[in-house]
Amino acid sequence: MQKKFDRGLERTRWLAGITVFAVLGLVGLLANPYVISLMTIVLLFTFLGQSWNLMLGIGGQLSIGHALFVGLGAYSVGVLYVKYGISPWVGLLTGMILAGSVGASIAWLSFRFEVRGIYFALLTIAAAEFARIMFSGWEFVGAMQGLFFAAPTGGIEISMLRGDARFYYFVALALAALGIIGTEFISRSYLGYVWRAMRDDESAARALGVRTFQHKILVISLSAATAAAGGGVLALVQGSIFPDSIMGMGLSVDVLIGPVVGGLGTTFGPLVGSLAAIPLNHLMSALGDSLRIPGLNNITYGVVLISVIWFLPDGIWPAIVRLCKAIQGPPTAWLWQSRKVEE
Amino acid sequence: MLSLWLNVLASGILLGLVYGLVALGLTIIFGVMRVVNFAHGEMVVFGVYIGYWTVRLWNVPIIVAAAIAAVVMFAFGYLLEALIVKRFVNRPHHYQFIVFIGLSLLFSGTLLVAFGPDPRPTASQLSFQTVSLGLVTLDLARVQAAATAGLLIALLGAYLKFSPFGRSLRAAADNRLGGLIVGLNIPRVYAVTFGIGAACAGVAGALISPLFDAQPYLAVDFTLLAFVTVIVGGLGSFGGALLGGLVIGVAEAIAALMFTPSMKTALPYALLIIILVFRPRGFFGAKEI
Amino acid sequence: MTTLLEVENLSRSFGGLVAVKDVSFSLRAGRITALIGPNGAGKTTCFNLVAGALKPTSGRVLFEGRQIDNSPPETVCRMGIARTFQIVRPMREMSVLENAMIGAFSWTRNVSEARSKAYESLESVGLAAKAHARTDQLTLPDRKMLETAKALSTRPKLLLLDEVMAGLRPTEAAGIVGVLQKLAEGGLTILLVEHVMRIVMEVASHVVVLHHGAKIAEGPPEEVVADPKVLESYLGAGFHA
Amino acid sequence: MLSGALLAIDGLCVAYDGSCALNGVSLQIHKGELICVVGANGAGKTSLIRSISGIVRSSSGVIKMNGVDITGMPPWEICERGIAQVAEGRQIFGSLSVEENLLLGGALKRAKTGQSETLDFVYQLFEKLRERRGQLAGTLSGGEQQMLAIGRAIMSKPEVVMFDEPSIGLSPALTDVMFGVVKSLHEQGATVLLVEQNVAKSLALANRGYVLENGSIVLHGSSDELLTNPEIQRAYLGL
Repeated sequence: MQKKFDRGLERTRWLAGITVFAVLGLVGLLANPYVISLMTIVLLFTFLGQSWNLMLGIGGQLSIGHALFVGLGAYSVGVLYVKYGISPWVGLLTGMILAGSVGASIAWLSFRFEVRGIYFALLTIAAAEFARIMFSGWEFVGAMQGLFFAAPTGGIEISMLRGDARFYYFVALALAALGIIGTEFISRSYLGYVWRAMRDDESAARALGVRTFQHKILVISLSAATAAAGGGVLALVQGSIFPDSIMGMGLSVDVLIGPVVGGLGTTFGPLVGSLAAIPLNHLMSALGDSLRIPGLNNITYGVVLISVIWFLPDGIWPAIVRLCKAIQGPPTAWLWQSRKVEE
Repeated sequence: MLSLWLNVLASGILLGLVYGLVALGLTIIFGVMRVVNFAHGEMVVFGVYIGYWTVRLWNVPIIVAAAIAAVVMFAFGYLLEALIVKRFVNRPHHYQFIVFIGLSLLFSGTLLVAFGPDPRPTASQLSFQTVSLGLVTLDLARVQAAATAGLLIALLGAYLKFSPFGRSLRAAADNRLGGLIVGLNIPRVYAVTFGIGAACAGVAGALISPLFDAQPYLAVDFTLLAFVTVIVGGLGSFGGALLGGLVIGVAEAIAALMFTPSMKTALPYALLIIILVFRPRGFFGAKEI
Repeated sequence: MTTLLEVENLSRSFGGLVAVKDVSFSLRAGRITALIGPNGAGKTTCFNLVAGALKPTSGRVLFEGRQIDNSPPETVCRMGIARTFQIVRPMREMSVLENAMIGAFSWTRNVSEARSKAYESLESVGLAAKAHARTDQLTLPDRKMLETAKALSTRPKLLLLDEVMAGLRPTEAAGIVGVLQKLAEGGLTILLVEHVMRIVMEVASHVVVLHHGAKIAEGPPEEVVADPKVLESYLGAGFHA
Repeated sequence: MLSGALLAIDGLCVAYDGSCALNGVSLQIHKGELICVVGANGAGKTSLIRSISGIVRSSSGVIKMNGVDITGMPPWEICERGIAQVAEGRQIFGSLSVEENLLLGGALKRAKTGQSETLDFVYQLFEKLRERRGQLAGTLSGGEQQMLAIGRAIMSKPEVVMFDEPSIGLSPALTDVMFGVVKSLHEQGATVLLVEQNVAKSLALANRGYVLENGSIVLHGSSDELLTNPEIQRAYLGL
């Protein structure tokens, strides 16, 4: 009976996922340029949120310096492409390897003496800030003046990952889809089970034979590498890289808002959260600009974060799921029962 | 050459005392409540603005501005704890972090709305005065800030060590269950602790208002600086915060002399990473995290 | 019968306090041994020393002839020693089945293999019907059995149980006794740390009694319970009425 | 029966995420009595003490002190009403000095007057503590820490003192000393609730006793009745 229940749920999830992405695809084809550019950012931050979520929501390790990995990805793509004309594909790969190894080293440094929790989180920001300052002073990568990509010529070049805004929208969409499928895949594999066990109770997990030291390093480097991939694409979309915006504290906060607002550790949380938070932020900063009130978007973000943790501590997405279950609980239960009779 | 080095060292130590006061606020809050105040930098900046406005409106000495900052920020911290932070004290660390990130965005946004993004220099009477001690020449504002910070650190230390309330505070930090057993009013202890932490940050902010222009964007730097300071010294340790402040102050001053300005800001982080490699819990780190 | 585990002159102190002093015993394969003693006797410390959660101050622990007392808990588990925790600690956000699967990943990476092993473990403790429940929906005895099922999924040769019956009603405890007996009949070696003696009487074939960190008696349960030293440690001097 | 008692508990239930730790416990202590609650590990002894002192919230039931309902009060107000405890695991402040620990015990309003006399009394009771007054409490031996925990409870000038397994982890000689202390406190007029697993020793001291099993009181009677009751042996040894 339980197997069938799972299968029913499975079918609903697939249907929901496919519908969402079909709608997002239509948006890419039909929407106006403003919506396209906004949604590109939403989708990219969905992917970045996913990578952060992998680390905290599944692996149980808090990073508040994810900008480090995003920035490494962005600079790898930027430097190789702008300075040497090497394809961003190579840049993405380089960035992932680089960020993955940096993530692994930070994790190793920290967990070697079983330093965890707050110290680890503080170490992640310290590393990010250190990198930001170093990049700000490094002339070769443009220092504070930043790196600029040449404006796209108009045509779409898959091999060079260059194209117009719509092209990048679909790249971001593909990335977000890949993120969601990848997260689902990982949480169903043995890694997902082992990581969640480690997140919920580390010493109990160790007693069941989980080598938590290795797994923590693994989950952190995987998260770092995927964040770098997102950062590389973000740099291409924005057409420029500045150390303060791509490696700053602000970006680290932007990365975690989606999953926190949407739902920690859930597959769809980062998407839902980014969809809710990023347009709101854009709206508020536009409003702030027109009213000449510069801090309005900060205030809104702050209030949203506090209220979500206060009223919906597990995020919007789980609340939606609960609501759906409450509304259509009895009829679907009846549906499953009837199916049981058939089979 | 010697006098240059001595000057740099002395000004580093002076600023280090103020950093120590900032870090002390953070470390007291953490030691008692096991909460990391991510909005600590905003509280420093509140202090800087209090310094700026009191001096501008009433032309009072900085010491008076610092006293006003202490009172205002204590009340602010107390209320903030009793109204908001309280609800999140027993939640997992990542929830607390997110709440504090929210608070810090809220505060910096409010500062932006109220005062705009432009830096405001405080016109203190001391701004251009200096004192000379043999080879060393120091500006008076810095000396005064450091002296006041040093005095406050000593007073706070004595208060915690010898007063009945300081005893309760240390008891709550040592063993919360034990505190409940002897009948400590834990919520009140927590609110006062948070008030003291905020007041430390606010006073430090007012003291440095002649040295740093009041500006909302300063907050992030102060938060990070306080983090680095307490990690270097060891989270939750009184002496560690002071030592961390001095180390960071001196390191910054030396770096400013030897490297480019950007390297100066990077040095504390580099120092932090080096320390974490060799002494992962800082000089006086607390055992439990 | 062969000796599976040997504890030789084990001692452990915390600060100045000696929690376990100079304890030796051995576990024979295929039988249930109980480690008993009143509160604070050092049972749990002893248990944690065997399970690799604590390092001894002196003495050795040998499992199948190999020294294990310096190995971390995950290594000890992978060698074939599984343990439960006195305070039940299910992974909160995972279902009963998922909880039971984790242990299986110490020997396989195949999820469906782990799932069927988890079903098997749950079945052997009588929890298969609740496989898809959330862990906070379980009753206390069920949670204790889930702990055992989690441990069984690691395919242990030796199962260490830390007070699985503390806080249970006699009828509930009887159910667990049945489960343990069946596991032992299947060839599993079990070390049981227990405070309540009457349960031990029913299941254990060999009993080691600790008091104030030292071994005060060892032998078959009927003999041990008649030992005046043991009576005194439990009920206090002068209680022979 | 409820009216005359100093501390009266009626139908107390405590639950931790779904499972019941206490299930309808009722008991009374009269002024000047020494009663003991005996039970095995996990029977709910610590839950009983923590719910009386307000550290753990009860899900139902009433606790009255001197006729006043104290159920649901915060722990510091309950302490102020004269209920002190010597907790499981001692719960002393290891990084504070011995004297500071004692002063914290006496920080309540009710204990403010005559604090130095109470301190003197504690030091008379435990000479060891006077010798080590300046030393950090964490450096004391197990027995000394237990004495400190008792002294700290006395400092609050309580009407009722609750002891949660004072003999745990102590050597036989020290256990005797500890029971001697409990006895002498009682003889000096203190009302004592002693929670223990050492049945013989605690019943020997007590006027009355309760047997706690799986969160419920299963037996209740005078010490002599309980000492000869075969149920007790069954409950502990399974004979």
